[in-house]
Amino acid sequence: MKRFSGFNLIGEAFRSHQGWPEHWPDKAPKASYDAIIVGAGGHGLGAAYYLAKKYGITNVAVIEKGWLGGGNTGRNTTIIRSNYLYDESAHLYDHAVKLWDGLSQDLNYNIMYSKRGVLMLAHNVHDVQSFKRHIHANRLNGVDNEWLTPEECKAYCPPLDISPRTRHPVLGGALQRRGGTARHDSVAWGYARAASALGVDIIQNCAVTGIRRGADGAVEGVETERGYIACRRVGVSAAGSTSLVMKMAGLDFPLESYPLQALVSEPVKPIFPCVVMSNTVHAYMSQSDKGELVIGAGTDQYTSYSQRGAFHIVEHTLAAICEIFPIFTRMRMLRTWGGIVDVTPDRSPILGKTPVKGLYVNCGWGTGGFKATPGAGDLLAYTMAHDEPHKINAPYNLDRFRNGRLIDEAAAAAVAH
Amino acid sequence: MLLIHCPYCEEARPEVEFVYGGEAHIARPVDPSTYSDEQWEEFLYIRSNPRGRHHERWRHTHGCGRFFNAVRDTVTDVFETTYKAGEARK
Amino acid sequence: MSGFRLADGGRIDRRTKRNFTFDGKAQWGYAGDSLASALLAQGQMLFGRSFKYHRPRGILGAGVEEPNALVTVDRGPGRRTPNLRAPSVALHDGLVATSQNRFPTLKTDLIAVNNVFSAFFPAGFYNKTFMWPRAAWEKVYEPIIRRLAGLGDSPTTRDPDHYDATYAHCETLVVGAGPAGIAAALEAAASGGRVILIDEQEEIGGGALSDPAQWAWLGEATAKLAAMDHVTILPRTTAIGHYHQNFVVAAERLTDHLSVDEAEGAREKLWRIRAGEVVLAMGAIERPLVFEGNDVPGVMLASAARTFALRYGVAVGRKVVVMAVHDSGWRDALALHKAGVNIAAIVDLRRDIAPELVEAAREARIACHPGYAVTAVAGSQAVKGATIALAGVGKVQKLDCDAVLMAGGWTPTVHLWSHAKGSLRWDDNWGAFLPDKTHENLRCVGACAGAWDFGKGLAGGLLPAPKPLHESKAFVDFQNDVKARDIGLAVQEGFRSIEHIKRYTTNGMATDQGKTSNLNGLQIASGVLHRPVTEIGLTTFRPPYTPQSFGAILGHHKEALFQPLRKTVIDDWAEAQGAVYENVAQWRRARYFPKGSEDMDAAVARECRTVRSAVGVFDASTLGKIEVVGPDAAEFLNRMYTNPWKSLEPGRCRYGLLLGEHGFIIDDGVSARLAPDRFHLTTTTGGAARVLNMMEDYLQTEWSDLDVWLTSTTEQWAVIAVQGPKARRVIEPLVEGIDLSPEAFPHMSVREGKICGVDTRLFRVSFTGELGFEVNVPAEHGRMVWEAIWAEGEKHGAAAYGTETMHVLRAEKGFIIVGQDTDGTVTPDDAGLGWAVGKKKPDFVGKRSLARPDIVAPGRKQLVGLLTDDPQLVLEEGAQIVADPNQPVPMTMIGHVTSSYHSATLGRSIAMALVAGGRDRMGETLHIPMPDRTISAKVVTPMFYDAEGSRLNG
Amino acid sequence: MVEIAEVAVSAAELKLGAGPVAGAGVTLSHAGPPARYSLRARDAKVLSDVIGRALPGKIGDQTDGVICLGPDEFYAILPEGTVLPRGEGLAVSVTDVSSRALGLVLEGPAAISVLASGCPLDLASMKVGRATRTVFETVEIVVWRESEERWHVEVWRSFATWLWNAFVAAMPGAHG
Repeated sequence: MKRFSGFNLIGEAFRSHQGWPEHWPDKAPKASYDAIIVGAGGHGLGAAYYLAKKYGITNVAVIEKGWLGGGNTGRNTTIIRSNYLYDESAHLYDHAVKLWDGLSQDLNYNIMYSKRGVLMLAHNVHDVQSFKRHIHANRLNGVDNEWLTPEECKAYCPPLDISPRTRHPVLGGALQRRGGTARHDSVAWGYARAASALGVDIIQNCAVTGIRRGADGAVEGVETERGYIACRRVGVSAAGSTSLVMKMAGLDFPLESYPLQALVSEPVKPIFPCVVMSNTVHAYMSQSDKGELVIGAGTDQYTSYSQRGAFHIVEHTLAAICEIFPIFTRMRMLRTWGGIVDVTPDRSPILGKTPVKGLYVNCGWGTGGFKATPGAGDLLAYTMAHDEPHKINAPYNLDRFRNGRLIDEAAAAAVAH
Repeated sequence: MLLIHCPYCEEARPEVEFVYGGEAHIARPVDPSTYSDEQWEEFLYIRSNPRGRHHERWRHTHGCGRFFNAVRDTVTDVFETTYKAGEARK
Repeated sequence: MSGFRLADGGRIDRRTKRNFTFDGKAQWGYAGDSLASALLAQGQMLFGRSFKYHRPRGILGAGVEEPNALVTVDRGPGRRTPNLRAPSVALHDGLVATSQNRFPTLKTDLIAVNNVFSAFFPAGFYNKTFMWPRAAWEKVYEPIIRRLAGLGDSPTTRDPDHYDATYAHCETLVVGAGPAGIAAALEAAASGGRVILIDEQEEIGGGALSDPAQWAWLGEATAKLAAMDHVTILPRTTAIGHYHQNFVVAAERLTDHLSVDEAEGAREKLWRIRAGEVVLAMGAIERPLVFEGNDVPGVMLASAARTFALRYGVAVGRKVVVMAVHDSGWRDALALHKAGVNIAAIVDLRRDIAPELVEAAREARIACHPGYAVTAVAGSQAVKGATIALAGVGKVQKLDCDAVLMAGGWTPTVHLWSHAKGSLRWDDNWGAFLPDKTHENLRCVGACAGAWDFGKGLAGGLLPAPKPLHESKAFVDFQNDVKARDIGLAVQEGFRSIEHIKRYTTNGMATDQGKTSNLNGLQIASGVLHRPVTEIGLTTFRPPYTPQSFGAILGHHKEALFQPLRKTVIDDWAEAQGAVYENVAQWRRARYFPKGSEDMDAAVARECRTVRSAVGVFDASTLGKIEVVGPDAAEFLNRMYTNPWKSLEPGRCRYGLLLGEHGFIIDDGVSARLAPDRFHLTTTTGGAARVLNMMEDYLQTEWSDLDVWLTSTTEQWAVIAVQGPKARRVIEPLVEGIDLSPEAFPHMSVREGKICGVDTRLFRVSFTGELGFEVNVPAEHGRMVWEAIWAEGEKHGAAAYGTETMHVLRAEKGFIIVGQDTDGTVTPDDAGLGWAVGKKKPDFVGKRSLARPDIVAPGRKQLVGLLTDDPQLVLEEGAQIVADPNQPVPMTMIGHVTSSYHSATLGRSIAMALVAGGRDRMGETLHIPMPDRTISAKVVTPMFYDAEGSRLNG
Repeated sequence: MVEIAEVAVSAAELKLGAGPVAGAGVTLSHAGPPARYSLRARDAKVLSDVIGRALPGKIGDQTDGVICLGPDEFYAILPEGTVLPRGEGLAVSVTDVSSRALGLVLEGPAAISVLASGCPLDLASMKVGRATRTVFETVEIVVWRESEERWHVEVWRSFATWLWNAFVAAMPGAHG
């Protein structure tokens, strides 16, 4: 691996950059591996990297049906935060945020983690109560999250309309300063390059078609479009396609896949300094380094693998954006796209062992998987290396749907009255 | 916006009149107390989530108000058919 | 020729001058001009600066494919729009346009220094550096990059314009009103069905607008269509996307082509069209060629030069060279020549060119250079000449010229086809993808279907050159400054999928979304990889076809009409009394009624004291209400709610607790049995719709044998709560036909009768612990009855109270608020409501889940009361509770405060909390660590006032 | 520098208009205060006998102000003061909802265009006399085409202010 640095960049400039090698060599699958990761998104590539880097398992393949980073990794709005309510969630997401910090240096790849702050707006008394509950819990968990008055919100994000006459007046906000964004493609590429340098084979355009299990029920290997690969440790990190892969191993999963849309505006000069989320108005926005306003839209109501959503979702999203940021009605929508998000009954992930020996799973991240990328990768790697979950991901088991120990962050913010 | 044929109204109507109701043909047991924890988990949470033909429920909430079933291809989102609640799986 | 304006020709109105400014300088053009044609006519070649290197750029195309000439148009305060394409901006009097992405001026841009160092900024450079020192990325590098990036400036204040929207339906929708689209519309119209014909340009005609020979036909066809009632013609309307089942969304620009004085009404209109059949006639876009110097202002598409000359009467140069690899370049050159443009030479990489084209060029005395390619263009801010070489590498010639036209073949516009998930097939002749199969009732006609004769040509856009690719400065994506060599670098660095190449180089990701760069990028990648184009793939087209304003998309949903705000019939009265409101679900509710200079605490304390000592009046109209009617009504409720309902006598009320099938509390409310087969249910304000939908679900799909029906009556009834020891005295004079005596009308009962002469369902219920009534009257009488009660109440010292006082009063009694004291993870037992669960009932919704292992396990969080050691300290709602305040972070939290108030009645603070094993901790002291101190509080039963319930009877 | 001008009219300040509003080719007004009933039955015949009125046979049909909304659901818009028997003990539900909704009337050649600004149905294909429940943007309504150019819209009371103003906003852009 040729090191990336400003020095090398300047050096290469004098020979027209002809010395840069491939980020990751294209590999044909070997007959067997010590571990296989199904799905080359940020989570799967991260798992491969940490298996090799932290847990000493380097004979690893990442198998991807399309091109790496082409699923939700390359389709999300890149929000990073960890100010979750429950201990289980706060520990899980903060584990990731700690890894985000320094990830560029760790991977020798600038993934552009930008701690510009994530501001969540409270629009009614219930929001205020709920956010305060988060802030107090976060503080005692060692996770930063602070309350801002409407005026402080406005100072932090000037395009915000804090007039009390709006339909949903801003009553304050919860700010996590360590929250922010990172460059999604770079995360996938950085992990792929670093994993590859440690000996991991990255095999694209190779769909898994079956999971072979031995007489004892344990995993023996995977069937792929490019032949059978023997392996006794298979980690599935396939997001919206997880149900399908799990069925190959004979497992039915508590998952449903929904279309989720996002969109960007044309680029403009810096106008929007942070990430703002408003659950009540249903608006999520940041501005990319390129200058595009990056806007998360909602999920459609029905399950689908079409990567295509309905237009009225976009209508409602932009109405919401312009309600809280009224300066943007003349901005123009440049591109919309859709992803497939896998959602569990409690909207928290499943990360750990499965009833099949040697088969591990990382799925169910819903609309919030990007922020967890380094943490999910590390914890999946840990679980595969030890055949036991780490204490951080132990609560994210499948049993919780049977015994009722759900981790339902959304329910905790439930509105009734 | 999908166009959904309501089997009660016998008309194709815009999606915004409808509310999706999840996977179809998952009947609540007559006596849930006889279900084991595993069976109850399956009833509550396990879903087929197929890529392709999906049996699902919709309610024509802002129309005739009725729940009905549909078969839709989850790759193309094209409806194969819709039929009244209580009719056999198609 | 005056300036670059041709002596005649074009569809402009030469009698009507239009004055405008560009970068502050006065300019003029004619009615019918675009901003681009008017400026070109004045000899302006430099229009903008590129995104990354700030290179000087001119016009490339004459339509929406334009990547370079982006301008900001300012129509007055709040009406600034960045990033508009100059060729698509219709000229009007008073237009104020400015160039973008330059500092300080378009001509002298200091940031163009980036261009000098462009070797250091190849594709993906930012991944390779800016990592040291660690903190510098956010503090130094990123802010600089952000300031350099971006194009125009965002608006900075509220947009005073408004936007319109509509749904539309037709049998045939034709997108694109060129000759093929017009023909399709005429054909469809003949069958009598409704036809909508839309086109993005100022007038319909498409390519025919640049071909005077077709104008007579175009005029007739347009008139014929316009005369038909069932045909709707929408110019200035862009089909932005095709969605499921022929739902096509389009945006119509209504006023931007008019001067500010003329503009009236909505700025844009969103058309949401459902069509039986969609005919796509979106034409094709010419491809540029990729050669050194192809981005110098004055190098443009041949088709653009043709449009400027024949539609706008503007020559793009005085001495024009055409670089073609396609017959269409020759045709355009000949048409330009005929229109009076001086074509100096036609250069064509091909040696084998249709003889009739060569012959025609000779006749026009145009020099022809078959087998040659342009290898360099002289000039930086304008073309000053071109170098051509035989096959790009051989014999060299210099050509004197001030414009170079590129004819690289045509790319059919298959965007909407692709939105519809229609498949595409590669066509070697076109060197492009053509529509193949679709499951929609959708077809393509004309050029976008590949059914148009542009002649023949080569497919690849990269011209042979003397320099190797990695040294070339030939551009592929002009706006994003992607060079052919960047694509080579991406491939060298291991990016092989076109999606990777696109994302690594940003090719095709500019505001034109690759309309002129995608195919060239793909072809170059294919060449470098030595693999066929079809193996590298095509990036997916996504809506919108061209960028569209947020305003158009949100339509009416702006400002006051963003979302409905629901108000009760008593809301006006509260407003007149100076009520302070809070939003609850879609409603606004009076939170408290301050008198004089009272703040919330003072007002609430007074309201509370008044209710406890005299009487208070409260608008409870927003509570959800459902009428449950039918012989099986009691059976149905028995299955839905946790507690038994069958034994409830008519005339009596019961508290109902509703669980989800997961066993957690989702709603509650007091309901009444009016008759054996009729119940009046209440739900929480926010839960009304959800509860009704849930009940309908069970009724229709699980228990369809039950004869019972549900009707929402939330808005049928205004509800006035009269609570306090004097409540009976207040309503007594107003009520007819109901015996209000405690014996005849006990707590938790309901009577029907009259109040103030109108029908009422009078509940004797209490959410305050005081003697209380809830007066239900038909909504239109609500205000009248409220005022009558208020007038009576004032005689007894009544106060109107709001939701905040309601919350305090119920907390004093330990009554829960679903959603505040419960959060979707709380069971009846957790909430201390085990008494409301029918132990003998074999089943109810959620019952089975209550037997799950974790639900029956010890240590669950349970609702308790908290009394702070310091009685004047009011805990913060949401504050977390610990057993050991001295432990290190992360602390073990055992619960949180759900409700907390100062109780004026008790003269101290009270709180409710969910605490792990809470009911076993009675009397224990727990700790609430706050940022500045730790508060201690004792666990108590959540019942702070009148535990024996004696006050219920007044 | 961002300086956001105050919104001219806020959602809370919207008022429900009292009298008719006339635009080009369309007038918006209030329908009289009729009696309204939600009628349900497993067997329409039993219901018909209870209330002593004929019921329309198919969803979307309307007879003398009684609209068939669903397979077992009817919505009656009857003269003010009409009282229907409740049919106690029978497998029917007769519920007075007179106060639940308000009736708005759009009349004139451009009325259909005002309604189409937010209603996704193909209104031009709706026959005179037919009625249905549907939506106007996000708000549920019942639309009854009383005549070629007269549309009666029922909307729950608390949404009427928003709907009235949305109709008024759509009037300038409407066409006949």
